[in-house]
Amino acid sequence: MTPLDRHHAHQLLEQMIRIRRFEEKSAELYSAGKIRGFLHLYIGEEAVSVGVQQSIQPQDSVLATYREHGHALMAGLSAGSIMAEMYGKQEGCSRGRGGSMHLFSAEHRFYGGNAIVAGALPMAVGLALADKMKGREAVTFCFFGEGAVAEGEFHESLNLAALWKLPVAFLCENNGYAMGTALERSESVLDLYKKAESYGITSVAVDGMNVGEVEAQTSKAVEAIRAGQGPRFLEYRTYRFRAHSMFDAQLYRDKAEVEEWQKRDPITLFEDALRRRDLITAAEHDAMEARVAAEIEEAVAFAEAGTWEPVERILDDVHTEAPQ
Amino acid sequence: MTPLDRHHAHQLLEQMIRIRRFEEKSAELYSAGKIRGFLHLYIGEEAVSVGVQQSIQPQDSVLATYREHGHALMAGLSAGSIMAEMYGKQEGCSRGRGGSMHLFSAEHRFYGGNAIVAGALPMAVGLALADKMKGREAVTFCFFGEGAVAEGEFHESLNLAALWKLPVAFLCENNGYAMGTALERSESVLDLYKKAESYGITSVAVDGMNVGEVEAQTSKAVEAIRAGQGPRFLEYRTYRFRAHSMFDAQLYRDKAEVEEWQKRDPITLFEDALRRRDLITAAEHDAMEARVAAEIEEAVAFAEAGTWEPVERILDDVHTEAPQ
Amino acid sequence: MITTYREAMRQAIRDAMQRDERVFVMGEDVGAYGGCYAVSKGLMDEFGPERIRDTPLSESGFTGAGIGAAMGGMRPIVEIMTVNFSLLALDQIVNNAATLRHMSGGQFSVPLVIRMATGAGRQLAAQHSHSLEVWYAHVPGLKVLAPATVEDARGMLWTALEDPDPVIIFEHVGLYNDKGELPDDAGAVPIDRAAVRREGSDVTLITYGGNLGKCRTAATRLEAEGISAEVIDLRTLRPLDDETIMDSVRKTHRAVIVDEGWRTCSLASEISARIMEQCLYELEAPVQRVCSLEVPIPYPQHLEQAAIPQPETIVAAAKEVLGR
Amino acid sequence: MITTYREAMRQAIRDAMQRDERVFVMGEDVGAYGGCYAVSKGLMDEFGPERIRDTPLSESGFTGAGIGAAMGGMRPIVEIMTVNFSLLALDQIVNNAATLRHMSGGQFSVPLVIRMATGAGRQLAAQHSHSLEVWYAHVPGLKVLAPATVEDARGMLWTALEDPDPVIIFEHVGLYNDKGELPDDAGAVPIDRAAVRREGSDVTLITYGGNLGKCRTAATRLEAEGISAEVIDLRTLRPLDDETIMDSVRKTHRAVIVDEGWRTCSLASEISARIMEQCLYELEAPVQRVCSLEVPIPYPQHLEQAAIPQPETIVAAAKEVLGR
Ligand SMILES: Cc1ncc(C[n+]2csc(CCOP(=O)(O)OP(=O)(O)O)c2C)c(N)n1
Ligand SMILES: Cc1ncc(C[n+]2csc(CCOP(=O)(O)OP(=O)(O)O)c2C)c(N)n1
Ligand SMILES: [Mg+2]
Ligand SMILES: [Mg+2]
Repeated sequence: MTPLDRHHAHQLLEQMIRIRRFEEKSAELYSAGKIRGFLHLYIGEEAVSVGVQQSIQPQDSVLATYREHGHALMAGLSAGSIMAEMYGKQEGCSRGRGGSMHLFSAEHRFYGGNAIVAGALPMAVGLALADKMKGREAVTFCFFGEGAVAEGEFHESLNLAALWKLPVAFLCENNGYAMGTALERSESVLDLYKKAESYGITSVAVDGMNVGEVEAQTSKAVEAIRAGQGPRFLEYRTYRFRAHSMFDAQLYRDKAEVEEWQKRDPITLFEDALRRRDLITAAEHDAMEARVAAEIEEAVAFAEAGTWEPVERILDDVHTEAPQ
Repeated sequence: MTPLDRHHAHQLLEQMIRIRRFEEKSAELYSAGKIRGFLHLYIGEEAVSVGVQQSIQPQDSVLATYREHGHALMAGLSAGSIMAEMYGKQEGCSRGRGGSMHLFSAEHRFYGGNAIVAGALPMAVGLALADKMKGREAVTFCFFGEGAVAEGEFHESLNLAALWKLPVAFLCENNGYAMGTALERSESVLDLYKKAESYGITSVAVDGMNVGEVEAQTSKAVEAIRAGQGPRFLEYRTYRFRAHSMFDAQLYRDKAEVEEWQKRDPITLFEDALRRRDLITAAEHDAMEARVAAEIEEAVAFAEAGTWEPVERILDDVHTEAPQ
Repeated sequence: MITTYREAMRQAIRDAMQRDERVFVMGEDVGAYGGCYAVSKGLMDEFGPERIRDTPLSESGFTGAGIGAAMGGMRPIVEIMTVNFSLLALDQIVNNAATLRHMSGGQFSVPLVIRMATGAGRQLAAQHSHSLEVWYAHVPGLKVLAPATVEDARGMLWTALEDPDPVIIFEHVGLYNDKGELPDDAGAVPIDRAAVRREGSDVTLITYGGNLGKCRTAATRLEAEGISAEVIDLRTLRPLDDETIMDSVRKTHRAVIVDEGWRTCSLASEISARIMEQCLYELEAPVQRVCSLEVPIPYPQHLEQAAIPQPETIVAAAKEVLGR
Repeated sequence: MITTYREAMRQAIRDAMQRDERVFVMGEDVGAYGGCYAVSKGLMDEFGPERIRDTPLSESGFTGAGIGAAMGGMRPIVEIMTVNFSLLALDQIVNNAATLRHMSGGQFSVPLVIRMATGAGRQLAAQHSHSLEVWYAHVPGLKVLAPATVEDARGMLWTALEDPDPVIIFEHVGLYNDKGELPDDAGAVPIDRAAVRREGSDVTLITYGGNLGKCRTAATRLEAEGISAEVIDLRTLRPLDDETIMDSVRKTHRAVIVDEGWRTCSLASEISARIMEQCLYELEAPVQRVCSLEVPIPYPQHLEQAAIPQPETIVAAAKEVLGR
């Protein structure tokens, strides 16, 4: 690896650690009652959003699900604005109105945070259609869980995108479970790429625990999209280490299975690889953790210092002009 | 061909003629204002329902679309009860309340007549589920147009049926158009069987203008379903010779294309084949036409003689008991 | 210039397309077929298939794509053939279009116009005769229009397209052939006021869309009996123009609301409740509602007509509130 | 026996499953996960995965399958996790379940029960906090129930399963942990009558589901101020029990309707309209509606609570109708 590569590798690692620590803190704050509603942690899946991010350019759009803290951080939203959002403070990235499931940022072309499974896919098609009709060279990145594949909206969207050759990257984060339902219990065919292929969409299954692999495969696919070859489908095989949300007793899976997957923790895997190749020193690693810790501390402070939107403003933004 | 075959061939031919003449009469009566609302003719596609019918047994269920006169006749509904339904008379198979798009018969396990594209597919899955849970050996036959393949409900249904290995025959009548939209303009992949295969459902494309072929291929597939092998998907390649409904100026296709397909009129094709092999005489053919004409005349007379449901009964059957 | 409602609507679309290149039309059979009610006939030839964009049968998919395209800077006019099929698109409309602006803290707007046909009266039976305007009128974040005249057909679309937020336009199927005078320079019309279509002093008839004509007929008949009826066309169903309604009721002290929706939980209920809240002490008699019977609309003409409002039932209700 | 609403509901399901082998439960995460609100926890172990049937994420598909299974002789209990996701199933519910009996001339019934959670109050934000009971209450062919007490949670399901027609049961998310006394022999309860939950003489508070508790609290506070409030729990939202409502209004001459739905076109509007029609001359003041603000429900607690009915706003409305 060249020095540049070394730098890049450090960035990948630091971003994964950033997401991990941010979410660990979020879980803690949830237990403390600072964050409410639903909180879906991405812990275990960080390699996906970090790897994909390497292909995203400023003119591109990003859509995600309710499990989107990582994607929002990667899109460039500040940790503080996300944390404040989860506190419900008006300094939050959605003015506090959305909470964990509805992070937004127009500045970063981050179109949310959608709490309806598969609900963002048709919108992604439309954003890409607008780009195409306006002659903008941009790609729409649409993240969703493997549970979405059973929904009709998934199929309608893939067909539209393929039929109209739109620049959409369909990014399926296959963590094996939709809430408590294992993929085997919800799909008759487990090779999800076959669905994409039935629309003529080239697709690839990627080891979602290996950030380098995610980066490489995504970059290849996105190049094809940018070259005007239409949509691509990527299936990232990953795992969530935590419960579906904070209300989940995890009756549906064995501890042993979780432990097995934890051996492939994307952060440990990558760190070990770097260590083995002497690409990172203990001091560098400690510095990373320290930077991340400082950022998160600051984010929490920002959220704590945030203010509540006055109740009188509750009807703002239902319409662009005040409702009549 | 054995004598039995000869008899069987005559039956196939006569049924196709029956549907054809029934619909020609319907078109006439529509112009005369006797039939109202939407009327979707099946003319050109008769080989499909006639061929499929040979595999349907009394314990089986049938579901169809708004283009279902042929299927209803094949299921055993009398021509008179269908004609009376289209007149809106209470002697009609749905008491006159449904019209052309909503033919029903509990006696014949004919579950309609559904005017929402793809709307019957989930119900078909449920009927088959009930059969399976109750241990009944029955197959659910679900007809739909190729337009339905783009709808989310199609995909959700195929997945459920495949996942639960349900005895459903998914019967796609691919006539090339959904109203004015050619398949090429609505699907990114034209091989519809690929959709089915992405659910692990064995499928086959069949020449829908060849009644013998329809019968043979359907019978093979249905045997597999009866043997407990789960759902099957059949795509019948056919063509509608008439407009989508009575309000269609057919701006979207060339006359030449229609004429080309008319050379493969399923009735003419089959008749010619029988003639060539000396399996039918002119007298036999004339007798058929005469029988059919008599039946249709009787059906029209039945419909004409029918009565209007009294307005006071309009709320009957909204609920099983009178609404409170 | 005398023109039909259909032509006025077509002219409105043509106009918008010429004025603003971000405008495009998307929906089932809007192009090659010319629109299921022939509204967009000829427009594909004029503007090409990119801007008069036929879609597959995927109501959720292309409606969501409209939302995305709107967020991406286009001004889509999505046509859902009829309100009956909009049931398949409600998730996108309610959970995305209506919520995005508020839930993102005002960062994203959805300048989308959705047109759909509505209503009964053409003998299309239970699945094709819904009047669900009231459902849409319930949802914060949407504006809901119901042009009842040629002038409004011509002008409301313009105003709707200038609105930064989602607007739903309902076109009653019974109106398309209506004729009316249109000034040559007809253009945008305001969408924030109801209209008094006929002045009167004894009773106020409040209606919208396809039932305006029936109310006018009823008013003429009432006149012959010496009763002076004022007719209010709501025009905009959300937000409602209370002022025009209450001014009239304060004058006549009696009101009848005519609404083709089913009676229970109808738009008529809302107006009735508002009149009571704002004008209780001005009322000389209970406000009456003339709505559809609570039955899936039946096919035969005599039953369908019995199920929906009629000049006779309006006249009867008006007389009842007048104690005659 | 003291039990929770959740346990009462679970016991009701268990009971039904034991009593009638045609009964089965179908929905997302009802089995291995134990139900998103833990209602069906433990039942898969007891009854097996065939009868406590986890489905893929396909609301339209499995709801339609429920309709088909009901027609096929089963007695399915379909669980749609929450009303928010039922938007995806509305086509099946409105166009099939609600219409089939009438439109088939009484030949087919759909003995289907659909349960879903509803309501706000848990900081789940704009896409997860809907109260759309009013939409269902608008549709002929459906019955709509809203158990508000432990006893009704225990008993309504039984009655619903005995109904030959489709019944929708709404369970407010705020109720599951509520505790109440349940007789050991608790069984079916009638579903055709509203209940007077508290007698009073000065004002009638009319409500249902999750807002009964708030009305009780309000009534207690009003009592402290010398105002005697009667509290009516509608229990069944379609058909409405006019008699119980009007009897009370004729006694108190004043009414406040409390409904968590958005105000415009709400269930409260319907009840208000009915009171005016049936009791105008008995009213001492305009009927008041306490509903949700017309805004997508915001995430932060102070805004969410400001958006929905509260004991304070109910008390204020009651005082207003009393002119205090
Ligand atoms: C249409 C819809 N149905 C049900 C739900 C409830 N729900 C929320 S997340 C979820 C599981 C989704 O699983 P998957 O798509 O695999 O994403 P993951 O949570 O694993 O990231 C379900 C069922 C929902 N939000 N939307
Ligand atoms: C959900 C829905 N969307 C739109 C329509 C209007 N429509 C009726 S038939 C039809 C075309 C269907 O084509 P296909 O499925 O190929 O059947 P075919 O008419 O060719 O037999 C359309 C768009 C409908 N009935 N249902
Ligand atoms: Mg998952
Ligand atoms: Mg077709």
